[in-house]
Amino acid sequence: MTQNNLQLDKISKDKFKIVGSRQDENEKLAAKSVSFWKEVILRFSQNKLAIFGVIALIIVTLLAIFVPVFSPYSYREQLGIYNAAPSAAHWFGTDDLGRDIFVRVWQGARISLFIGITAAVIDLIIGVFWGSISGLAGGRLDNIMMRIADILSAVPYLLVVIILLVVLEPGLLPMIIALSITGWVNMARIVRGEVLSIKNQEYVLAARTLGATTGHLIMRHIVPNALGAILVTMTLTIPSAIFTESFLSYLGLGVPAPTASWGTMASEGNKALTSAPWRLFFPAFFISLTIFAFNAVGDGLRDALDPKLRK
Amino acid sequence: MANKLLEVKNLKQHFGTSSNPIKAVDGITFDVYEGETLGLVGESGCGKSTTGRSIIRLYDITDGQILFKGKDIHAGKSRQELKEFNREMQMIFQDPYASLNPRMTAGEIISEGFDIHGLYKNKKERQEHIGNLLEAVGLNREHANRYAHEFSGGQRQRIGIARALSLDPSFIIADEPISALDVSIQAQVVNLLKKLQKERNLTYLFIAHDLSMVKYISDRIAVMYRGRIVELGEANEIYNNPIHPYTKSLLSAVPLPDPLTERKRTRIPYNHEETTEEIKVHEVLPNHFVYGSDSQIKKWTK
Amino acid sequence: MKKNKFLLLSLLLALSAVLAACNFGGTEEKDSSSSDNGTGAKELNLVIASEPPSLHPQLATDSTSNAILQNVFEGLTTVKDGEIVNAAADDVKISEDLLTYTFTLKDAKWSNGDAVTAEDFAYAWKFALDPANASEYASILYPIKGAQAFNLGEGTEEDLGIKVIDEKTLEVTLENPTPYFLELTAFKTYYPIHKATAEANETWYAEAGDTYITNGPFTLADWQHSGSITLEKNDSYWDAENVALDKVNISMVENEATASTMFDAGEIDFLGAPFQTVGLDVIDRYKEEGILNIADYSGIYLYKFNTTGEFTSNANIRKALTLAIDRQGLIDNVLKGEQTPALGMVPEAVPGFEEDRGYFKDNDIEEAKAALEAGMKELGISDPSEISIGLSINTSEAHSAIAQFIQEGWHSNLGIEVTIDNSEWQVYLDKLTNLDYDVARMGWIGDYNDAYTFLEQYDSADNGNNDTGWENPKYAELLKQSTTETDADARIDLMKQAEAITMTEFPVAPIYYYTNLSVKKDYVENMQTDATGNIYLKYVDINK
Amino acid sequence: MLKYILKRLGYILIALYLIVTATFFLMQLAPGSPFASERDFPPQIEAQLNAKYGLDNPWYIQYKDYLIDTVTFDFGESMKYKGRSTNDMITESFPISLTLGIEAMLLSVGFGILLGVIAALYHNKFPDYLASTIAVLGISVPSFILAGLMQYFIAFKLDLLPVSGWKGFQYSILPAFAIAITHMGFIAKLTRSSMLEQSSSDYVKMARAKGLGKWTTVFKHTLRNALLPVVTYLGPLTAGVVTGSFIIEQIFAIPGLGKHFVTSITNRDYTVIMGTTVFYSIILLFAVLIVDILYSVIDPRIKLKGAKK
Amino acid sequence: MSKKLLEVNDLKINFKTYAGIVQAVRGVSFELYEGETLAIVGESGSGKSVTSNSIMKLIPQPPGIYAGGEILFDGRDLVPLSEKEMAKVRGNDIAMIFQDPMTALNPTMRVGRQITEVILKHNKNVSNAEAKERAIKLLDLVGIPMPEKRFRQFPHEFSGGMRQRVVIAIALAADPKLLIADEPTTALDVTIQAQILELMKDIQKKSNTSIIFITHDLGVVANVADRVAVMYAGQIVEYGTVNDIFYNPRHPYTWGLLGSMPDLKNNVKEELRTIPGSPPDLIHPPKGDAFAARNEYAMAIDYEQEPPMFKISDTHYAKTWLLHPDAPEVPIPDQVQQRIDGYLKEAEENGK
Repeated sequence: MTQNNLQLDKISKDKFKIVGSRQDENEKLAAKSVSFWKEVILRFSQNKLAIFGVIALIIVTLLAIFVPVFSPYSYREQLGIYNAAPSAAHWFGTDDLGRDIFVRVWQGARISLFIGITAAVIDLIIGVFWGSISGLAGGRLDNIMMRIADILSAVPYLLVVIILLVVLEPGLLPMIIALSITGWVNMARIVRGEVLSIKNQEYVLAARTLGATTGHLIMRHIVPNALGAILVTMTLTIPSAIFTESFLSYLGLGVPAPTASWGTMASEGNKALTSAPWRLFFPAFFISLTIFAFNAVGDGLRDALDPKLRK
Repeated sequence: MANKLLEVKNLKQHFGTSSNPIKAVDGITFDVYEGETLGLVGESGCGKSTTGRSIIRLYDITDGQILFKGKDIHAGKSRQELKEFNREMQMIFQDPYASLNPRMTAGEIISEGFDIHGLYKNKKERQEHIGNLLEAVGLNREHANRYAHEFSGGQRQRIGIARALSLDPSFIIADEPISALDVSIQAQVVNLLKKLQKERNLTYLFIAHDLSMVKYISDRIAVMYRGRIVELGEANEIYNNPIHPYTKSLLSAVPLPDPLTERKRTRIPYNHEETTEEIKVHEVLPNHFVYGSDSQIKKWTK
Repeated sequence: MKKNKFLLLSLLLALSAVLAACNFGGTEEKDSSSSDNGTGAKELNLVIASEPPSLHPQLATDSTSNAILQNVFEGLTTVKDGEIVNAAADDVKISEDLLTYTFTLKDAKWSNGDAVTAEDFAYAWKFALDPANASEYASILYPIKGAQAFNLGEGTEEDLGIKVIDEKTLEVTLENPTPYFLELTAFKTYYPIHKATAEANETWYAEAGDTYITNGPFTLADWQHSGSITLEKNDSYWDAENVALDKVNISMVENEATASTMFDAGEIDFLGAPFQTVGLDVIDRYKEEGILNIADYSGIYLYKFNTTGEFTSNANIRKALTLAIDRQGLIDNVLKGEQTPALGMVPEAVPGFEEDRGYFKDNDIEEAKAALEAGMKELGISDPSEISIGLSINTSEAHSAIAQFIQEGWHSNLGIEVTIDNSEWQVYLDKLTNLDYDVARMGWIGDYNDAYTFLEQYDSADNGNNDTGWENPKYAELLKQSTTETDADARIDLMKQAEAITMTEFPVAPIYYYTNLSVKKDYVENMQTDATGNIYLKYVDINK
Repeated sequence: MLKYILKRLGYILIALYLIVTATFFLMQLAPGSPFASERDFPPQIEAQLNAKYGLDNPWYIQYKDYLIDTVTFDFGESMKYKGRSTNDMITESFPISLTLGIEAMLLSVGFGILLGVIAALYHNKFPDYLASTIAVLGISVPSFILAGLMQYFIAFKLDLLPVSGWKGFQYSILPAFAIAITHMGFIAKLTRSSMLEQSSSDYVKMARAKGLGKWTTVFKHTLRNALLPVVTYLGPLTAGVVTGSFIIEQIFAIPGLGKHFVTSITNRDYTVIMGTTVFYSIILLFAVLIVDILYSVIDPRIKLKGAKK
Repeated sequence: MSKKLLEVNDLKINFKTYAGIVQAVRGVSFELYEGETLAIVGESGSGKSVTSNSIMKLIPQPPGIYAGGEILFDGRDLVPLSEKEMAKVRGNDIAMIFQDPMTALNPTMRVGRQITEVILKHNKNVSNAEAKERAIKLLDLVGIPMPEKRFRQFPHEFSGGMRQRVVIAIALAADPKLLIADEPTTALDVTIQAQILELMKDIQKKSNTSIIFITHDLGVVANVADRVAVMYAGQIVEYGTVNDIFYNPRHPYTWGLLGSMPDLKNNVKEELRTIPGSPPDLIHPPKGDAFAARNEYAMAIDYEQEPPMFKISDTHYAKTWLLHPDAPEVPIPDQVQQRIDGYLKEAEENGK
């Protein structure tokens, strides 16, 4: 260990006057104030795949809203041009009944997204209700509620959905009911897990020592902190509902004609693979794109919420 | 001696099933006097945090009685009385990261107490109050709008202290408030606690495993082992004249920043000895209590 | 040890994989080896759409089962090139009053070598009629005297007009003269079964094997349920020397698209009813390739009207709806199978009905609008948009496409709001029976190639196959006369008169007469679906 | 352990009872009759048929008979397929579905883990992006679309594998792959994040500090722990493979149980519906139980006790 | 003097993060002799763990970057070594004990395997049975009762202290020349900590292993160290023998550290000395002396120019401008001095 060979003598003696610490800087914080959600958004926005997902979803949603409104054709209008390949007039071609696939794809997007989102929202409502009550109550009630959820989740999901759809007869509402009948269990489990871990966090204990009511705990502490996990679960429920809907469409249990969902279009298009591949390609592409996008957003959100996983 | 602020009588706190109970706290008795700091030390799992949480009603106790200002705090109470109680007794938590809600700003955290209790007339008063508390713990008023994660560990702990002070309590349970902090920050917090005690006439129950700091901050010390208080006495007395072998062992293990002592240090191991005799609390010296059987006490005091 | 657990796990997995792999074993042998394997044996590869629900001639109801049955069994008569010829029967004598048929049997043998006897026929027919067996197709035996009464539990077996004169002679007495009776005897419910085996083993027909004894050109060599069926040439068959094929491999492929890909890939040699169907979406392509074969088919696709429905009870409304269907457009653009627009009740494939009877014009919008006006007046409706009609179909893409096409036509031409209601087949049939619909699709394939099969069902509202609630005493009378009329032309005339009635009152809207679409590899010869949807593999040959 | 298994068996029984009951009543409510046919037959005949299958009894008798049948595993004769017992149909078709299922599971687990490990090892490098993209694509493309595409391109255009049928190993590759693809994606994602989580853990650092090579560390330490969450996915995977077979068996014309289940529903073949539903439920419930037990075997920290946390 | 085992020269480690490049270690130099214990002491974020991890080259790259300097082990620079070459050094020449025994052991591997793994890796001609025998001996050595039985158990069946003993056994398995202990007792209770410290000293005595001991607890330092390096903001600010540091501290940061600990021996109840504020952000290290802003004795020069290492004695160096000849004389703060005096007096009394 050697002394540095600096020209120490050259320093002006004035500099060796004790000026003390800079207390003002001691309690200084970084210049900008960033809330948790802002930071999440910041981290999220650095995830290229997730941003791609968001953009894809925005575009899909906008097109689903506006194309059927502004298109010169309606989704059920038969134009007399059968199985035409994509062209300037019909961007995605026409189908076997001479309908414009472009407008049908976006009409289908409405139905598919509606099914996906509604099913996810129903899951959310029941799941949050069930999970938070179970998690907060604890003890016997928790035990009973979770056993019920256990048994429900042990019931093979698609078996029930299929049987239910048979009983209810195909349609939009029965589809949503069938999709949510056991779908909420997963959400309830996740919410309960979150509630259990949050309710023992010291900040919740602190709030309790301050005399906080259960309502206050839920609104101020549990919901804001569980929101991330709930949101992630939701973004992953939507694609699985869309997926299941298309699966059921294939089994002939989808929404009835002439309503078009992506699932019914794709399963019809599947038959035309060799003769009119565009009838399969476009709905299949947008199903896949949307599921991909939701997954990317969900994954991105999870990473953004839990930065430990990204280094 | 001053008034008894808190009396804990034969407190028991069992968890788990009734057939296989985990006896976290197994019958402890002690008093806390107004204005003093009682240190509660012990190793992890000895039940010290459970004791603190039972006192502040975070747990429903299994058995025993806790009197605060002479009133049984676990007896059935109205909402109003409970709120009253919440204002009198507060807690500072161990983990400066887990004890602050990451979704709230410092101001929101501090004001949570008086939001719940509706203790301000208007926004301005509330704002003023938050500012005062921040300053009381050595932070700036401007910090009210910052989120918890923007603060350093020491600053966070000070926010936790400000929250505890927000209802102007007379009694504060500090549950290992410094063990997660760096040495230099520990000193900041301890100094702050001492300063606040003087200014606001606070009574502390200071829970810690760090014996050196406990000794420094406490007037009296209770040593806990396996859910029981094995020794209780004046801080200096406990340090200079420990009687229970566990206390001795514990003290012998504390490293000091003194190489010469450390080189010669001999650790006293502690082996818990079971006894069939009746075990109870003995006042071996004035205000120095030791828990053990008669013969054990005799042996230890030799 | 930790390691061992993992080892155990992987062993388990591996073991189960091996075990599972054994499942392939059984059918591996000569898998899809096409018709020209080394031995020069002639093999034909086909697909059917599903597992045949029953291979019991008297219990089978559907065309898939029929496709197998008609090649392993043989009735007294059979169809060759559209003509009825004797098969198991060597000779038929018909009494003057056309009521007694005396069949003399050929010296034919069952596949186990036993002789085919008159008793085998009598046993099979009585089995079908015995109410305890609940044969769903028993009604096709009703022309036989006492059959209906016995089947409905009102008569006895002894009163049946089925008499075994001797081992090779069967005498059948009919209720009424039934000019098409010899067509019926070619039908599966009239097939014989091997009495001894059937009596010994109640479920003889559930598996291929020793109990499945046949008298047709092929035997049921193998039956992998839901998987495949293999037919092999029956060496005991009386006409075995004229059977060209040695083996027929029939896989069960439910998915139309898969089936056509299989055809494209050369895994099957023929595609078309009853051996799966040519999907709508590949018709154009096969047409372009020049391999699509289109044949007449004795069947009609029609929409039934619920004549008790709110709007459809009005004959003018029904007429309007019937006329406002662009059948030719539908055929050209959607169906693409060169079907004929149906402007009557009886397909043009039926002898005597080859010409259009000219009841109405296809897609006659003017007339339709006029009828609509009249109908609305009668119903007291001023605007067609007040009419809302449910169009019921059973779940199927083709039905759905047709329905959507017609829905759009009714909507744009007549301004009537139509909603499509699809349900599954079993549910759909319930709805029809209960008249729980406004307009409902139905296809009707003749069991035998006679107009009667297309007209008979509307003789009364109670007829189980009517499902429209419509009846007309004049119509019923005409039909009744036709059953006793012995002169063929007169009989056809009677039926045409009846048909004319339906085409003024429109209990149904005929849409198109079926055609049979098929594609085959060019080395397959003589493979053609006949007018009633049958393919007799006996005549099929392969020349590579 | 035994107590735990008994307790779980108890839950399985309850769940089974609920499933059986629910299916029974749903089927009672379901419109349509198995005997409806295009050619109407006389009501007398229909009455005969109903009597034969006990459908003329009041619902509680049917329910009682039904429960008894379930307990004795005798589901009776198919209403659609004459002369075939439900049990026979299950015994014949299940081994096929099992083969396909196991193949699909091996594929999804094998490739899923492989992709996940690659992605994690080359975190934020090209192989990671590639493997992750494959995984997400697998999740995003519905199996029936993939099946159709594979039939067209791989079987027909390239003529590599048979289009459909079930006559040998090569027939099972495409369908197994079609079923596996979604799960492969999920497993890859799961493995990747689990691997990443484990790689940053202390014991992996410790393993490196021991001087173990990169691959030894990955296989002996990281992977084993990272695979624990994958084991928990085996339960849902089983369910997914089973339900995946509903469609895939139909597309590829495989005479498996999934195909039976779907056709039995459209046929209203009550005996077969009930039989297959019960059978599937038992399989899935036990699959979950086995996975839980397996998990406790693999993860020494978990000791099966009376309750699951 | 014994042989120099390790020499670290001007080591610089950076980390790439989203916020920018963190200069975690900014030119650290120290040396270590055979059989000697060097304690690196500092607060969290001071770079002490990064330094110790970097010697083993356990810094994940990326995001870690070796930005400069060398690590000479037995005269060989470790920095340029490949992962493969390092694998031969790790566990064999240099072993490490981690902070948290609860997470440092593989939860799904039996304890025995985790030990034999190292033995087998670094000794090619040892059989499984021999390795097992040695592992059991090691378990015995680190004071685990019933080592044969324990050998077959899983980590979760061990208490925290016992696990740390296992970790030590693993570290010792290949007879390393250098043992790096990264806060090995921080997660443990004080009585267990004392046991572990005793164990480590015992082992060192027996095997003449050199130890680098990372800790933030000055008491522990006093107990184990021969030499001490005090780190602050990625740099060593004071370096010397244990007596130098505890009885003649020269850096104001060291004063702060010592002063912020309550004195158990002397019953003073006056306010603790504190170091105000918090450590600097190492993405943008401050100009001049990193400690200046928290230093009540900071001079103008501290805010402008980084101080060099001033030599106080042959063994004692400190990085503060206060040691510059032109700097005003600043004595050790009273409170710290009093405590030192007390300690020395007591030692003198006891020595008599």
